[in-house]
Amino acid sequence: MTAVDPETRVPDPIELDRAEEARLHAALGVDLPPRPGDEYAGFDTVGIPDRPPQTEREAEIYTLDEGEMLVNMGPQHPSTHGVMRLVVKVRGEVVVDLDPVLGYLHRGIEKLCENATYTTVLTYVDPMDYLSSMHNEHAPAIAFEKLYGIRAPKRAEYIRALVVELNRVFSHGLMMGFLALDMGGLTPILYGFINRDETVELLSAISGQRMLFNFFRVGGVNWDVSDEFISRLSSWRSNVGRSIGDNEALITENEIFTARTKGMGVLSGERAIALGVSGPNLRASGVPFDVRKAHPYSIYHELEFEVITHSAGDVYARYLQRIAEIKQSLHLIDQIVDQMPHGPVQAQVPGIIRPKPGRAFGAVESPRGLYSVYAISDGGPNPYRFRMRDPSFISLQVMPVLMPGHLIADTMAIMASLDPIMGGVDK
Amino acid sequence: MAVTTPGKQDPGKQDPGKQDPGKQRPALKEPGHKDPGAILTRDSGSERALVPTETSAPIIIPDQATGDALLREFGMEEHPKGGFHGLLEVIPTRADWLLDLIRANSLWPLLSGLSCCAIEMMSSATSMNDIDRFGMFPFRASPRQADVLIVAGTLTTKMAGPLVRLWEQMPEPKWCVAMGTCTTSGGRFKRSYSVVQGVDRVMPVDVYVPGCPPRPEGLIYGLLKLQELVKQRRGQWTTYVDRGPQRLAWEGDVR
Amino acid sequence: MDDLRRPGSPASRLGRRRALTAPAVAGALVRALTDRFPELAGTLWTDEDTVEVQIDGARSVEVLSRLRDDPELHFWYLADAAAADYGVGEHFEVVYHLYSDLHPAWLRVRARVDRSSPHLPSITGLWEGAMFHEREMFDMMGIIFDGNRDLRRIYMSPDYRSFPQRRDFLLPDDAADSSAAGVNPLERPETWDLSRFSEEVAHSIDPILPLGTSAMAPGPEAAEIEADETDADKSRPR
Amino acid sequence: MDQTGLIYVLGFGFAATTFVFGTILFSWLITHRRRRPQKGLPYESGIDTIGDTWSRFGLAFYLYALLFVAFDVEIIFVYLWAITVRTVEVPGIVAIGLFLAILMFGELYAWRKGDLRWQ
Repeated sequence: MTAVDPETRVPDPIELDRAEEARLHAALGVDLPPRPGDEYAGFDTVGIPDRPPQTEREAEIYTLDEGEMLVNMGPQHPSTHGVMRLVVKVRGEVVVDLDPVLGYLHRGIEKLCENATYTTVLTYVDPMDYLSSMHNEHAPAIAFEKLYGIRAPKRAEYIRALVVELNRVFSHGLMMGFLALDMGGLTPILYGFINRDETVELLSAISGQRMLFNFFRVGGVNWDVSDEFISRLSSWRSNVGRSIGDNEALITENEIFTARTKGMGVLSGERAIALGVSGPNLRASGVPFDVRKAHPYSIYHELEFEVITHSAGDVYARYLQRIAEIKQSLHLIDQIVDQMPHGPVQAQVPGIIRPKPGRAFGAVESPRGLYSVYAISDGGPNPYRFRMRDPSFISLQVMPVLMPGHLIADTMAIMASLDPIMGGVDK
Repeated sequence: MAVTTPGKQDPGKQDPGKQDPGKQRPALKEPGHKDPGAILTRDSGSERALVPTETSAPIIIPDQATGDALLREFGMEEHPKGGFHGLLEVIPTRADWLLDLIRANSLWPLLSGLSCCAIEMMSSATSMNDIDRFGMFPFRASPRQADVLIVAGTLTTKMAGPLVRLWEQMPEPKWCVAMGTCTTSGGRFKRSYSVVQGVDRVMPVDVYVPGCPPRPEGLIYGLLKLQELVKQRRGQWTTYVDRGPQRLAWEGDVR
Repeated sequence: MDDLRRPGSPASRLGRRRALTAPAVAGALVRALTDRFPELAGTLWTDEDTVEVQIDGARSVEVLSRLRDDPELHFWYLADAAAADYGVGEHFEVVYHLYSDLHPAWLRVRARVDRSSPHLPSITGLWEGAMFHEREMFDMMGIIFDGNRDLRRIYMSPDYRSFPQRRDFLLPDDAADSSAAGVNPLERPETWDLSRFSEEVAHSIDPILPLGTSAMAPGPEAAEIEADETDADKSRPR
Repeated sequence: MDQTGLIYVLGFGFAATTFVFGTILFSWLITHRRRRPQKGLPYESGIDTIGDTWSRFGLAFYLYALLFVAFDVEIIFVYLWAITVRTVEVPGIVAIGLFLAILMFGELYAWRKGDLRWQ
């Protein structure tokens, strides 16, 4: 038998980590923090530690009165769009109160970005809102170009707008599928994924990746548009209406769908503004705030499109809003392909850029709302501070406002209409 | 209306923060810098000194010995050895020789996606590239009915406890597929303060699928490899109990 | 009003000159700000599409409420609230970005918070949506917002004691290029213990490592670890 | 005495019990038993449950349960009628029609009273 002979001490990664930690503390001239004792915890305590509630809101949620029960719609749940945990206070089937517990996918992207060069930061932000990676890269690209004082050439701006709108199309298409899936409909998600896979094949033809594209650079984009891509784009454009149309035909007039979504989770315009909601959810409540019109970036001031709003502000209005935005994006894509000029796609930028000390704020309209980046540079190769505002994170605050009073099954419809992506929520 | 041209800041009122944060970059970066002791040990109000690598609530993954202690406490045994069970233990192992063939062709994955790889996992489950052809279709929502745990996405320290709980609650025999480089070794988030640098630090993994995210075809290739693995290990029951390069005894903040 | 372009930005040399996307003439906003808040005129600074103002932390609620309720300014949307740490001996800073449809520029309000007692009045009174912003800033930076009903950690586990985004919170590789980096049971075949598998199964599990080869030789000595000469170092590109 | 009826009943009883307990025994024999402390814990999406579940449930559950039991028992009689529909042509239909009408009346009453709306 080939047993590893016992006397060689095979270094165990954990001891090595501890050795490295000791070296780190020695470097800082601090003694090691005491390690918590290994008191036996057969049942690993992952729930709510039974300590007194620290804040008013926590006390309000975790005190139960008659007939109420706390249920965990926990990190592993069929329809929480990732690893979000909702501690739901339930009386019978009716939701009384709700506490979203986040952080199960917190990867510390902002801290990692502070140790990465400006180009690497564009790869760190990809897995944030992983259904709209192009938008994730667009905001930092704008911010860093402001910091570095450079502008992408015209053709690069057109390619950026093209891939960003393609990304918006399949992201909204998936939202329609997830909304129906969370309410039990299995077929629309298949049509949603057909549309997504076709669009993603197209985007991988230009950027080489299916999801986390890493396609933007400071001062332009990575690849030029080949004419093979243009032919595939026109064929895609002709039959994208089919899968989106199939989904619409399935869901929009379905009376079960309308019965469960009309008048559900009504969000008024002022309340949406106060809660920081942005994007399609805000426009579905009647507030015409679209960053592409409010602060035109890239080439959106040259393209003709209008801001569509619905007034009802319920789940059905948010669904219709996304369908309208898909059609809007297709209209934009047609204009972009017609007006795309010739020229370089990448400005002259050194490998590692060292922008002058300063601050920049880059905001884009992502499928989930206002996605903005606030970057501080200190002249060094890495950003001194890199802050990302994720729209789905801020619009999650709507849930404790909308969901109480509805049945548990309806909370899933309301959350699916908000369409949060946990990668962005937990950064 | 004497509007000081906002562009130019008269140096007099330049506050340090705006002037040139670069120069304030602390010299902390270089190892062996002794100065920060003042910050770290100063007792700032109610909190203890700010020690950089604070450990969070220890995610104590129950290891073999402590688990057995609890079982004995309830008078149970993990493997009822000898006596009536000993004799009958032959039947399950011989039956496995045949049942593993059936299990290989109906590996039901657990519906648990962590991050971006979950979208590619869903894409592999939908009609474009379909894992239903290989018998893996119904993504069971509860671990009680799942055979395979596809860890699709970045495992963070806060999610490590629940994920191990899900893994422990799946009935034997069970397999684990680590999908994506973040899952396999921390990948893109190497050395992050809250990412588990590799799922095999908390649970045994059978198949590693590289890629960030791996294409659906890549995941399907990994699952086919898992089928081969199941067929090869037919009847090797001992390989399910403690296997693979795993760390079961684990405590403290999962770096 | 002269053109409020970025002072001395190298944009003119690199890349093509084009009309600014957002008209930078924020003159109306700058005028309104200077006569509403005369004491802030000194700290006023502008970019191609942002106007920046610095205030002391204590006044943040008063300034922001006036910015929001003043009909001429009318900054009704809180776009972003971020915290920035300017170094171990330096101060914190909470940066609010506001949007108004009357003015074509973002307004950036930088509130200064000193490091010894990082307290700031909470603005959840003005915008209910600032709750998650503030919970994240408390969780990541340790800035305590007085008046916030629900100041708990939002990302890290509830009893995590340090604040990850402060300058003095070092990522593992900051202080030393640790030899343990990349050391992981998977990446070091010699740490695999294949002894409990039967012969043919062990072989099938690890075809790339034929059994009995030198790789199964004893791992690096403990002494070698101290001298930082482990395989991890050799295998990692310098 | 004609034994065939008895044989049928005994045969059916035997088949039912052997099938039920046979499968349980077979699965007990076949599977491996690996008891771990965490396996017995309640599954709630990977998190410990909070508080105990012995709380008073709403009335709506009870009313739904009542309606279900009523219609469940009714199925037994309808099934018997369905088997013998050939022999009892018209009087059978009248009888089962009356029976169903009474039950539907109960259902209508519950519906009008608003029990079906989930409060």
